[in-house]
Amino acid sequence: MYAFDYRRPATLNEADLALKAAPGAKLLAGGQTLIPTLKQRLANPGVVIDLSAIPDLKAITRKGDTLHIGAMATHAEVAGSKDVAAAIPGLATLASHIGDPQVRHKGTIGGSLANNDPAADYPAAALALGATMHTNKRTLSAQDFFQGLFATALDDNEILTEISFPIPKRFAYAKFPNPASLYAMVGVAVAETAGGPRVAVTGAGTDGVFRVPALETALTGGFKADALKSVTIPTTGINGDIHGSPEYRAHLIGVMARRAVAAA
Amino acid sequence: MSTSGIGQSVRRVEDIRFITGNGNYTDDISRPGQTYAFFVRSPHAHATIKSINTKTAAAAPGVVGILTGKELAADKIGGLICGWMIHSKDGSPMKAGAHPALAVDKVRYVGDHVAVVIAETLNQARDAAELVEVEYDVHAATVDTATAAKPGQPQVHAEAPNNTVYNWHIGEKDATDAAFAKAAHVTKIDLINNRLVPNAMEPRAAIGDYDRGTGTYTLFTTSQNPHVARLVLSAFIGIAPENKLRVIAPDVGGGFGSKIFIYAEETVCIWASKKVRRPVKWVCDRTEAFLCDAHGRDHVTHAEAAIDASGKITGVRVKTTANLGAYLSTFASSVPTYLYAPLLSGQYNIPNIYCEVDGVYTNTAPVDAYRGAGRPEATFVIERLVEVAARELGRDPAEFRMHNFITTFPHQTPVIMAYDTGDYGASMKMALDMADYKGFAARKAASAKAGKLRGVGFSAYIEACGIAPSKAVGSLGAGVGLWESAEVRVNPVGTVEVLTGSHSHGQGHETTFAQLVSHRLGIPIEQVTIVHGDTDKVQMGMGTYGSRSGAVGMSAIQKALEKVIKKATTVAAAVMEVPEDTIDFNDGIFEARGTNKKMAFGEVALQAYVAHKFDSEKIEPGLKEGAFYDPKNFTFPSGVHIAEVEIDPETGITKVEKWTAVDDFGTLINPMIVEGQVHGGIAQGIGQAMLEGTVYDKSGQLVTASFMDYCMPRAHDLPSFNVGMTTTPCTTNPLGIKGCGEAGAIAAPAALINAITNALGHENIAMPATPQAVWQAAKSSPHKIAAE
Amino acid sequence: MTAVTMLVNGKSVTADVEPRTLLVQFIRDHQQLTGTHVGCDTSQCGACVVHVDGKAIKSCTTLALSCDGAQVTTIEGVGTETDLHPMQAAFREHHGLQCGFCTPGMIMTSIDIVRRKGTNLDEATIRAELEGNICRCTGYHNIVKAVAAGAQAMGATTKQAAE
Amino acid sequence: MSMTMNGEVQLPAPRAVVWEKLNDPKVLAACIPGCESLEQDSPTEMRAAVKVKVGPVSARFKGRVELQNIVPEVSYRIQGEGEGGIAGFAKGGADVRLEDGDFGSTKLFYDVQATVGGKIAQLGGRLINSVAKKNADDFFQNFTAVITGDKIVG
Repeated sequence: MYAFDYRRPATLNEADLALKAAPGAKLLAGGQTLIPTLKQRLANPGVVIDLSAIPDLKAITRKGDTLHIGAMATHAEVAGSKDVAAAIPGLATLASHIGDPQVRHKGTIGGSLANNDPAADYPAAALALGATMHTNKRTLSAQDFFQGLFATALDDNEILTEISFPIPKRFAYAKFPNPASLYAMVGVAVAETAGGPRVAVTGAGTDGVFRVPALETALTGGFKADALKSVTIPTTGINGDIHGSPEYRAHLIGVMARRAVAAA
Repeated sequence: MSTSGIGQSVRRVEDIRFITGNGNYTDDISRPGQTYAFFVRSPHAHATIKSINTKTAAAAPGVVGILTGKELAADKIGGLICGWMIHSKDGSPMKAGAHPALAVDKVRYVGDHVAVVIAETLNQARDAAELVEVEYDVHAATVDTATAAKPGQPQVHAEAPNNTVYNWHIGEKDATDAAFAKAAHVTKIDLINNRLVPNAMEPRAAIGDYDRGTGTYTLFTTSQNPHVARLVLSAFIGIAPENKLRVIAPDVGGGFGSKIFIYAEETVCIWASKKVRRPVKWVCDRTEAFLCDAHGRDHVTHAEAAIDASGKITGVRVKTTANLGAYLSTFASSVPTYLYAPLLSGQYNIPNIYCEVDGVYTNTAPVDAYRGAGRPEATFVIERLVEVAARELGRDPAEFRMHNFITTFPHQTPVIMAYDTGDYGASMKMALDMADYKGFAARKAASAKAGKLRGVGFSAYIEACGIAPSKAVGSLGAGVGLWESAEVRVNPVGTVEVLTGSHSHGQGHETTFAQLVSHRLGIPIEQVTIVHGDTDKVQMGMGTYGSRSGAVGMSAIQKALEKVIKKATTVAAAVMEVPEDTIDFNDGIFEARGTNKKMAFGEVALQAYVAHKFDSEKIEPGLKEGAFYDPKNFTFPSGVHIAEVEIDPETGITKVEKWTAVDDFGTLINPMIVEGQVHGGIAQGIGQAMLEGTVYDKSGQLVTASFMDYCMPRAHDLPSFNVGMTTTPCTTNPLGIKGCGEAGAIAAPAALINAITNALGHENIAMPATPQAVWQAAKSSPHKIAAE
Repeated sequence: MTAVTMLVNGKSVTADVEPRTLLVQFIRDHQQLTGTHVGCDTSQCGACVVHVDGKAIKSCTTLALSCDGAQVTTIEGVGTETDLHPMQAAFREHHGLQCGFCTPGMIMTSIDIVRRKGTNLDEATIRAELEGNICRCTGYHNIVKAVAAGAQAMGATTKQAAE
Repeated sequence: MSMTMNGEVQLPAPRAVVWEKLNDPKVLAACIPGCESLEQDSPTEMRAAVKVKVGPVSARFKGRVELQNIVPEVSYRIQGEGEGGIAGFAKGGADVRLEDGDFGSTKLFYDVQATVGGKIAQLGGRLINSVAKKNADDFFQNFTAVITGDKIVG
């Protein structure tokens, strides 16, 4: 790691001030991506602002038809939350399969969404569920929040504070993990929402998480796995690497989508 | 019978320190005033170094020294060596390029060592390393094994035209060709034995420490064979004479071959400790380990079997190209030659075998011995060949194997080996039973109903352990003898220290060796301590690799124990005033036949040291004996592994449903430890067959340089293993031990690929059979899937 | 340099560290507790697992300063050679280790599995829960047995203590 | 690791204009994603500093950019290589070809090849294709914006 200055604000306001005072500073949530990056010396932020001491960013609550999850809630906390299990059980299951148990004790939902890794699990859920992102400045729809590979609508001085999920009729996520890294090689989130079926895919897109209109259309006639059988996913915009060609990933989107619908 | 003797699953002595966090690995050691080394490595696979500018870096905070190949050469520090001379078919010696510990003019693989930065802290060393300016003239790289020797490829070393180190062969070509001419059936296969990265969980590490007062160097390092390291560092690399060089290999966290070799980093650390007048510590990080630890395997092979009308294999013909990497590592040359081709007879009575091996240089990490070393490659060839032949002939693969098994011993193969003993049919029968082979068809049908493809695969492997005798290996080109040493020191109160040349890095020697001593001397295991891994304490020894510590290392201990007992008998006879030949020694008691006189082992030890009761003109005081044991022959462990898999053709995921292993390791000292060795070996073999792929791109960049892309077997990738044993004791060593360390890794890949190809219904899949590869292959499977 | 204070194995310790100090470096280099190991640089092998405030985490992917005020337990704080923790004893009894390098992390993870999943663990659960720990020696066969037995023994101990 | 990609863009300007912009270091600097400086050493040689940011990773590459195989108003190759220090190195180029389009427009065809080495190749395998594609897309998107006047370079 390169040397850096460390701040550990106790309130959101202090964090905001610290960010403003240090352009280029990195926010540290669970650190499960940032710290390995720093260790490899692939980033040199000068200042690291640790959000872990801010008490009010971890709450998980249900308010009517919406589930609110604080940005600093860990994957283990989401996976173990009774409120999540009751409202959107598929989201708890998703959280319980991110990384490994130790990563789940540190990694956070906010960190994952703000990083928008093209193979992370949460972005698919947020997009499929039509979540709303709350920052210390504004609210954003998931559709507007994700802006391609590792890119989000967050400004440099903006802190993601909470994510709210409208509770769907049904939701499930099916992941085909990369056997080595355990990241999603293909992850498909499906939701039957008030606004109709939504399908979002992670791990497979060259430009990050994306929705699949063809699958959504196929599900409008009935939220059944069989409804997806005839849909072929084209390889346009699908990523290829040594673990999976675009053809394989495109095929897996279909398979995982059917499995997710069946599980939902 | 003692509860800690031979054949008992004694719980391990060494575990107490490991489970409480009190192990002492190299990185746990700190020397007063120690500095930290960080290596500047080549980011290019093949380049000429135009200049190295260390000025800015040298001025960085905390920097103690920056050293390059120039300083190394100026100090006349020699290059790293390859200790096994292979001669080509035409009789010419192998063509090896120089291997300096720090590059002088050229770099030849990504990770090659360009300079070392030594600083007060590791962070400072890393900070300064970024300031070292190296100007490269980048060349095209040779990467691909199969085409490396084709004319026109970039040349890795000027000394080896067409990147060819040797064109070696073994066996009778004409006789083998004649067998093929007469064959009723010929089976032909093309195979790739994928390159593997050993990945012992403890990364390599070294601390060099020069004592100016005595002029003595001490090297703490992660070595499987500290004495060999000292020999090479002293006699060939020229650090210091052996008596001024101490090598300590403390607790070592796994080796699997990768810690046999003498690498650049430890060479540089010990040399640099005198240059900077401070201890120098280096700890490898995982990415560096991927780049620079010697890799394993990497063969491209065409193989053929000639089969007569009765289904007997009459000949095997093999042509292999073996990738040796950018430099010849310590034993690299022997692995694809003498450790490989002599095993091509497998468990079968094959009268004619001919094998050619081209060893080639490429711009990749050096390739050397990795668990099994040559023998997994040979087993993969013969067991794929036999399986495919059985399928082509429409015969049951188990029956076809048994039809061709060697049944009488000793058996001389056409490729050097003389198998002393074995009962291959017994292992096969036991394995078939344990695997419920009869029930397979029903299980396959059930899988098919669920839309899955089920397959079963066999591997009837043989291996050769305890490479020996020294005279024979010398005639084949080995630069060292392959005996082992032991010293048994009995203390005055009857406790015992055994100093062994073997080195334990997971094998549990502190337990098994002590069991032997306890068994033979009749003393509790708690009274025995095994000392290893320190050249100042232990006499010259050869270390641990090639499953040799039981068969060779323990035989040396046994030999020393016999000398101790003989001497103790002499002492006891003198003390008890009876003739020596009337004394029996059983369960720790020296007893004079026909009298009521007896002495416990501890009393005799005390008498030997106080020397009050015998004539020290005739009997030397003390009780300590040493032995060097040189084996008469290799040992030949063998066995049968049966893998059963279920493939989801929709995703390509292969689930290993059942694994049955029946092994014949001869005498077992500690069955629990032996089974553990089998488990670990199988896991590595399964890893090779379906998870672990090492990928260099065309420019020679290693793109699987972390656990993010190189898939290590995890708990959820593997089943529990069903392990059984048959026993035919080895006839050529005193304990009847054959060796068990590599068997699993040797047997498993062929069993698994045979199972996967059985499930698929065709042979067209390479290792590693990843989900993507299996998904592809399943698309052309002739098997109809019920659910589709 | 920044001061950091934590409770390590029940003992309050304070040190001045560079902000870039990882928890594992703090444990190994500053506290000389070398039972916690480093086996990779991408947070996958689990050789560095310790408990922070009762939960298993990878100490190679945690800043020491983030643990200011935390309770940290390392393998040295779990049991001693004369008073082994049931999970430690189970690893020995079932030969769940060979070279020993991954073992402290395995044991720390296993204790955490029991905390979360209880003392009756089936094979599938254990294998799934070990995904953050890599062992190159054992093929996991005996580790799985050890974790199951260790969990049972922990249950028995807790029961005993409660009675 | 190496990768290739190709594409075409339709530009609402005649070939001569497009060609002029393709040879203007200020335009190139504005179009190369993350370009921090581009200094001209000769009509065809430039020195560049580029900051590449991929999620948490950010690395500064310094190197040379060269225009080769110049056939005025028809085609050239833009070739670059940069050293990113600890991150490794990147080399790449794009063969660019122009054709007259309808109504005074120009069709621009590109064939991109890129190679990376060092740490980014060792650790970034899963991302390299995506990142390379994104950078190429961004470059030609920016370039289109310059031609259409949506992006002002001055």
